Amino acid sequence: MSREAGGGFAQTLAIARRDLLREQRVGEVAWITIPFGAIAVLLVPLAVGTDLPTLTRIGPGLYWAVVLLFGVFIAVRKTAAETPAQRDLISLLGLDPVAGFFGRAAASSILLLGFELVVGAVAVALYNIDLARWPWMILVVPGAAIGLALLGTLAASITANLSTGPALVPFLVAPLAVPLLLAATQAMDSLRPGDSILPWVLLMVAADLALAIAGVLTARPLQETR
Amino acid sequence: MNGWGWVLWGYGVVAAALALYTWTLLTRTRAARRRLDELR
Amino acid sequence: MNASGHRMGGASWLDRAALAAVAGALALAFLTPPEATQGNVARLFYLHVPSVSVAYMAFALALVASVGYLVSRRMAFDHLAVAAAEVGVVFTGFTILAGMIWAKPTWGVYWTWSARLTLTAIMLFVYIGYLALRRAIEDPQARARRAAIYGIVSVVQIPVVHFSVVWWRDIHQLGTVANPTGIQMDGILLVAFFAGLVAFTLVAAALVTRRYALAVLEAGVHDAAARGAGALAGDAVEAPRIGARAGEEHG
Amino acid sequence: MELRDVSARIGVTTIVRGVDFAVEANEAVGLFGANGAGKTTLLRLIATLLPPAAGTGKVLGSDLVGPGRYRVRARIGLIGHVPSLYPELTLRENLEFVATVVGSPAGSVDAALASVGLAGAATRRARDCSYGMQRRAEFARELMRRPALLLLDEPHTALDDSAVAIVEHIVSATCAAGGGAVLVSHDRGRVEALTSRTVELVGGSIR
Repeated sequence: MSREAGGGFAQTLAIARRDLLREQRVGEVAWITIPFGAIAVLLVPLAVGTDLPTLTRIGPGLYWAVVLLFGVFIAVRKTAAETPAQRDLISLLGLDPVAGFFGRAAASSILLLGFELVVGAVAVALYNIDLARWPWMILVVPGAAIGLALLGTLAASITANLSTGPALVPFLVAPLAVPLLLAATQAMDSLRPGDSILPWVLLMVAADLALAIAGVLTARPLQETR
Repeated sequence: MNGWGWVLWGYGVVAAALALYTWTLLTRTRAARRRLDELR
Repeated sequence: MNASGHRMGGASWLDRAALAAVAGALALAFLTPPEATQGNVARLFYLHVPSVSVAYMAFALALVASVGYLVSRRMAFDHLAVAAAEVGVVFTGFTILAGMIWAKPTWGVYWTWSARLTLTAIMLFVYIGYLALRRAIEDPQARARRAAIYGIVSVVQIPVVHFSVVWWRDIHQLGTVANPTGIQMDGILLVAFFAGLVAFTLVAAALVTRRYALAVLEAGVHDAAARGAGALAGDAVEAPRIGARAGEEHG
Repeated sequence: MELRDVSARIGVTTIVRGVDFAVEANEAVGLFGANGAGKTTLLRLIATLLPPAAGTGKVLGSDLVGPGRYRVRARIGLIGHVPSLYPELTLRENLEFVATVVGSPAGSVDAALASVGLAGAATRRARDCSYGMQRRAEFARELMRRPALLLLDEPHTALDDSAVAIVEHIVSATCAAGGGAVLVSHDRGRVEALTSRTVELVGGSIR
């Protein structure tokens, strides 16, 4: 007997809800990844010196480097991993692979946004970062979260169930995250009056779109088990 | 070091790297052939 | 695939053509008059620029092969993809080595953060990642599929990487010294450059051919191992030999 | 569903070779074999989760490797011997997730859990449930999905005497609805009672 599978959007929500519930129960991002990012922001001045004007100048760049290098651990979190049996089940449920990809990326985006906000608050406080024209950050911060989540979700699927997967993902993600890093840091650099921030916001959007397209193109072959 | 020095240095490094890669390629090929012969 | 035909992989016509082209290109690179502004150091140009061109060609070939694999699921495409990607990594390495050795006498530093150099370094790491991913997967079909997917994801993202780096450099102009196109190229210099390009293309083709033959061999090893004795499921398991009673019950 | 001259490999190990195997509608077949004989692999092959190295096959009207397999997968139910529940989620959340993905009506979750006797454990996390309870919850999932082809790997493992009736119920319900079932087991007595015929997997072939 056959029934209609749930709609693509309902499936996307179901996957995102599943991932967020699993994270909520375990608290891997909240209690491990986010504090780790915060301590990275705290450690850097110990290495480069605690001269506040210097920190204010390089602070935004340090912040984004920490977000991209440590935020990627959200994509390989244990609570997003699936055992071979769970992958078999997902395949047999008739899940639309595109819905599965966007559902997992959506959950990671939300967690990454949380990571950015907490680590960002620490960075602003410790480095005395000036948030002039901060409303633009409403676009830049989620844009980076979405891009990194899409990229991390792709890399995590490609390395699913490999023994070296959790080590490979950050390495695979880092070079391809360059547009996100440049767009975010240059947007913050351009917060000075007179500089235009728009091209960098557009670059962020373009990077996110390219990754979403890559995810759609590769969703089906990525879902194949084996 | 004059200009020629840098040129020879650059060409030398690349030639050495190319030779090293070719050598590893031939070694790996020989090893794979031997393994295939063993299995047959 | 001439190389795979010979028992010990003797030199094929392609190998000989590549060697001859290299000899010709070297002669032109060393015997042409010094370039007007940079002098002899500019001869590194004939090494640096052809190798980056060949690296890009190899990565383009790897992309075509990846798409070919995903569409047709024929392992030949996967063999070609790994051959092209590995040779691309090697030539990207040459590019960076030659570029750094050229930069030191010209600008006084090994690394200049020019858009081109930065992009080449990023490309190097993208394809080292590709090779690292392949090493992590044992099953040939799974490896071919996942590697092809990563290849495609990278290529969708690389144009964005390219534009982002170029924009970033445009804003932070380092000045004209960091611009390698400042070289005056005409007449015999142009001939030397194209000779270098032809030579490197032939060398890369010869290497890809051999790497492809190696991939075919390795697949053969895998298949032969699969056909080998003792590789059938259940063969490794026999009835337990603890106590006589278990045997009696079955007997 | 039928397989013709099918072989499969995992890594360098040949799991099955030259297997011919068919299950008709309304039919339940028992599949026996020693430890490591390849029974589980054969089930994954039938479920289209593992592509065959050689040979052809059809499952629910679709070719084993053709694009139609993505469509028929939603009509295949597999209960493996490793539970596929998310340990962090409650039993109800696990089933609600499945219900949303497959588009089952709301309310079917609690009914399914009640039918396997787990109504009282619905809010317990899978991690805190015994292996037998997790197995029961997986049967509840397949009762809710009502697949046309049911593949059970060691269905009686860890089930208590009363829960064995669940296996009987789901197999007969699937066959009565025109579907088929394959039961992999070592429990010859119980499986022979449930199935119309049995086959044995020895040395990578069906006997």
